[in-house]
Amino acid sequence: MIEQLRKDFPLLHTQVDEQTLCYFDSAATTQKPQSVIDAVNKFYQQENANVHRGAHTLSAAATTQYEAVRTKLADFLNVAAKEVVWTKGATDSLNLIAYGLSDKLNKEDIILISPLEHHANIVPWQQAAHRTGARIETLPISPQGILDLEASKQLIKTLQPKILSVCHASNALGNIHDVASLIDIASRCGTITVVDGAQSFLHLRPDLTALGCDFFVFSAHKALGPTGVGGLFGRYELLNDMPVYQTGGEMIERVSFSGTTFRDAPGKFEPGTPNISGVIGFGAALDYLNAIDDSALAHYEQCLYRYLVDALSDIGGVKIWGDIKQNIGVVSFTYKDEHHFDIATFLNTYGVAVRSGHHCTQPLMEHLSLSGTVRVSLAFYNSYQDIDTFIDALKDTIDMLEE
Amino acid sequence: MIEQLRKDFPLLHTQVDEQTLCYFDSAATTQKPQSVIDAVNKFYQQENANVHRGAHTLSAAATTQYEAVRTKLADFLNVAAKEVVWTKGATDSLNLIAYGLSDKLNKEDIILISPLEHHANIVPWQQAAHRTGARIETLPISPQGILDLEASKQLIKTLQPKILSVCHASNALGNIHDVASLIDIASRCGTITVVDGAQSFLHLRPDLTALGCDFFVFSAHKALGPTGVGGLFGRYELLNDMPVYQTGGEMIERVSFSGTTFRDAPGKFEPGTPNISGVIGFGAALDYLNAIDDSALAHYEQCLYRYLVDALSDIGGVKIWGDIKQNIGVVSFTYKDEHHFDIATFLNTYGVAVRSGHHCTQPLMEHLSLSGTVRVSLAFYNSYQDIDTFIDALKDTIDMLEE
Amino acid sequence: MDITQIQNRLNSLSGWQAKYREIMMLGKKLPALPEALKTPDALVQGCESNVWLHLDLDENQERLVLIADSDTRIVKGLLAIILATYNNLLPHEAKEVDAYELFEEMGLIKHLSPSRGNGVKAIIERIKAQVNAFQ
Amino acid sequence: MDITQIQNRLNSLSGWQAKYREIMMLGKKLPALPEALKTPDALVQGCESNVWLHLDLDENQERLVLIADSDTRIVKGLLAIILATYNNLLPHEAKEVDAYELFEEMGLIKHLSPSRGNGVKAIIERIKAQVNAFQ
Ligand SMILES: Cc1ncc(COP(=O)(O)O)c(C=O)c1O
Ligand SMILES: Cc1ncc(COP(=O)(O)O)c(C=O)c1O
Repeated sequence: MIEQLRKDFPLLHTQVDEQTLCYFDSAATTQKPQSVIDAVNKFYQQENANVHRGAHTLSAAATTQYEAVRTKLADFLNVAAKEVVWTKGATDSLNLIAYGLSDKLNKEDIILISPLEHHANIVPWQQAAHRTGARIETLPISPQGILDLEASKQLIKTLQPKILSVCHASNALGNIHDVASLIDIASRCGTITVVDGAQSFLHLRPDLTALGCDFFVFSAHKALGPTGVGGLFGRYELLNDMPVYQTGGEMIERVSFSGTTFRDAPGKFEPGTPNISGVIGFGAALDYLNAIDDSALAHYEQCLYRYLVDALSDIGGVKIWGDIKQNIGVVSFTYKDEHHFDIATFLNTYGVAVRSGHHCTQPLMEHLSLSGTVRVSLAFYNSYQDIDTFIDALKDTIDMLEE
Repeated sequence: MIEQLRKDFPLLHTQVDEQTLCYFDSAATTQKPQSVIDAVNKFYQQENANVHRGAHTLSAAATTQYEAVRTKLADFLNVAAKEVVWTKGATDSLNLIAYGLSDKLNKEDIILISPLEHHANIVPWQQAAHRTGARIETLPISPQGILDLEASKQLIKTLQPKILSVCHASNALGNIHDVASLIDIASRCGTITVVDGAQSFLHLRPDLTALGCDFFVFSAHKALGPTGVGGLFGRYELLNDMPVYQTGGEMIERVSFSGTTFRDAPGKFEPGTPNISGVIGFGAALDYLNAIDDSALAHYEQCLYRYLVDALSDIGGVKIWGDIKQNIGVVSFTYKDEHHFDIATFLNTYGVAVRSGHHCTQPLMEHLSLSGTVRVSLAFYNSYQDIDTFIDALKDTIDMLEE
Repeated sequence: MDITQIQNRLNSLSGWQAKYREIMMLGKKLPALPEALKTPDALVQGCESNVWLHLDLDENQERLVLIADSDTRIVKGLLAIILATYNNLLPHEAKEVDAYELFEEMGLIKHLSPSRGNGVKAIIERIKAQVNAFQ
Repeated sequence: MDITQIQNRLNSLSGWQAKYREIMMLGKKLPALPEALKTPDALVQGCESNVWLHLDLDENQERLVLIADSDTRIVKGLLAIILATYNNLLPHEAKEVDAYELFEEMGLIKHLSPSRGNGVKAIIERIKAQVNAFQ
């Protein structure tokens, strides 16, 4: 199956610096299947027009396609289409939500996040806290970087936060969080729950109704889709209740110099010309995901991950950080005191593309007393051969460093 | 020349409802040359990676390409690369600026705009006014919808506004504004000047140093580029002085729970993964524009426009709105009391794609006492034949309405 | 023309020019609503152009009477089709009718712009809601 | 090795594996900076990893003396190349040298990630600024 799927991703077959590419940076952005590339291509060649309020055929067709993807996404996430807002990406989504919920915050209130969050799920809340006087608190994690679930539940009960915002899976370490059980407790405290699904969208395909969260954010480019588009889910009542964020065309009901009125959600949050080709390309990505057996795929990803963890664990001096039991397929490691950048640079000369650094999670790195890690992030289109190549390259690199 | 250029735009050669398409909706979004489509395609097939801080070759190459387009754009606009911020589009840019300048506003201050503005250059200022207590005033225009330049200059001197924000060209009527002369007066009053270049970018290729504005905004999709990307220019001192807007990864210097510091502009305004393929596609659009003789093109567009205006003026009952002397090639018209939507719908059955409605300029329509117009917007890829087809279709439509 | 005649006529025409022309002609035959009846509560929300609709029972309090108008000719034509569908029905008969489906069958929904299609839907929803209120 | 020897050696190696290995080896030969000298004002701004640099004149107040360190081996190797370029020059000689161009000639800039390339640029800019201050 995987050999067949790999053929759908043209980039996996390119040569980089005369080496066959082993792409292990899917947590930063995934590669795209040909069908997604074709959909974008076809849009510009045959269907390109601006959406909404156009009387001509191309514009009507583009609008229909664009809105159909909203419905497709809503089905994928098991929510209603009107609860889905298109944005520029997960960062844009989190900014919109943190701004939109600020009205509900005052200086008695607590925003609870985890120390594992991506900067995109920290800084917008810091800004909201700054505006409103609310306080940010963090959930407890182990020295290894694993969320302490029981203590977290306890803390939620004790603090009764106004907002709980956590990632479904950590981009730096790959840890999967049992967000459903946190949300369960939080909801009973009247807490508004936000899930950063940037990393879980592809690997865990969450059912948001089952999760029970109030908000959920993601980026298309991390789930086989184009860059420059993402979205958010918001429980309709809460969503529609938020004040408008960005303003301009499309999102208004009526503009006049004496006063302006806005549309209902999701319209009110979508001013201006959207990323039409991006949404349509993402529609093709959802079709692609819907067409493959996701349990088989998840199983394969887990086998690949085990294989990688086992091989790495056999190398003396390598330390793997985070939770290796519940993981979306991301390995973050260090080798002795060697600098992550040196390791990544040498690996790159073997065609092995990994990421090194703080992965936009500086507070987590500080907690782990690290300047950064080397991160190997898998997707279903990786092969066992890729991992063998990586392990060989890493051994060579270590030999060189130890010379 | 034009026959040759038309070949570069695949969509112009598609059939819509079994009719040859006459695309007259370029003010809403332009069609894309094959080279732009190819650049996006090539990026996803051979170059796709996330930008910034990546040690691997693909990521480094994507970053280099992405930043090279910033420089290319800066050259195109005759400004410095660090004065260019990538955004989602003109609407996003205007929101960023209106938010960023709010700190400078108080309830004594005036924001001066024109009644011809697109909602994107009205509502964000209304929001800023709402936050700060500042007042919005408008420049004088004629009953026909033409800015009164002399009275406008006078008004600037009288009001001494804190901010002046006007469009370089009107999307609803096509009027070109002599923004340079307004800016000249405004600058001497210490006014911060913002130019909405969404419509002028392609047709007028403004030299921002010559214009002398403090800020300038545009959308790539209205200038041969992909959807979901745009930008702004800001005079560096003013730009860097603005507070951060959206927050997240990339735009930070250091994040910690005790406090976060931000990068300098343009970095501080670009959180999260940008629309990488969009920027790279837009780079190809700039290459395309740079490769053609723009004065010949501008001349052709003007001839086309004259031909259209002359033909329309010959039809009894047709009224053309706005300035037909200084115009980027947009004709907004009404026919007697007929509804714009009926006319546009009939034209569409002839393959003629026009826009009808208020064009996101409700205050202007109110001023003109219209519910909307039919808008024919030209680009250099339109032909005389397109216009003949339109005129014939319009005559048939009128016959039908008069039956 | 009753709704079957309208349907047959529209289906017999080839090309959207002819169809829209016919729709417009249907609108022309619909009498204009007196200005006094163009009240805010008669305005149907969710349409791009103005649509006014009144629905009531006849003097015997039996059958549906609909009158409607729009400022665009084509929408007025679409209203004529909707009125031909519902006028003179008994409320329980009207409940069985799905005018939207009828529009879809004629291929009109696919060809209308999505916002126009939503407008048609809004009109039909309003009729349905009022019909339900009668019972 | 002086800078010409380094250049020849790097150019003679084929493949980036060998080149980076060589760069790292150059770094290994550079003595570590004592912790006491890793002061905040010695830190070069604009580098992704930590780079400390001291530049001074020798005891005769004539020729340049540079010492530097980094927490990454490869950057330390790049520093070794920069130091080999500038060390022992007279200030007016140093003004004629463009180490960045040298890196470009060796194809290193093209291969470094852009942020790394900017780091190299920042180091060289700092040296140039200090050299200018000597005159
Ligand atoms: C003059 C003007 N300003 C702003 C905009 C908003 O551009 P966008 O929808 O690409 O954000 C438009 C586009 O319609 C425009 O014509
Ligand atoms: C967990 C997490 N949240 C948020 C983001 C931000 O996503 P984007 O950069 O696409 O806005 C990322 C991407 O790195 C992520 O991994």
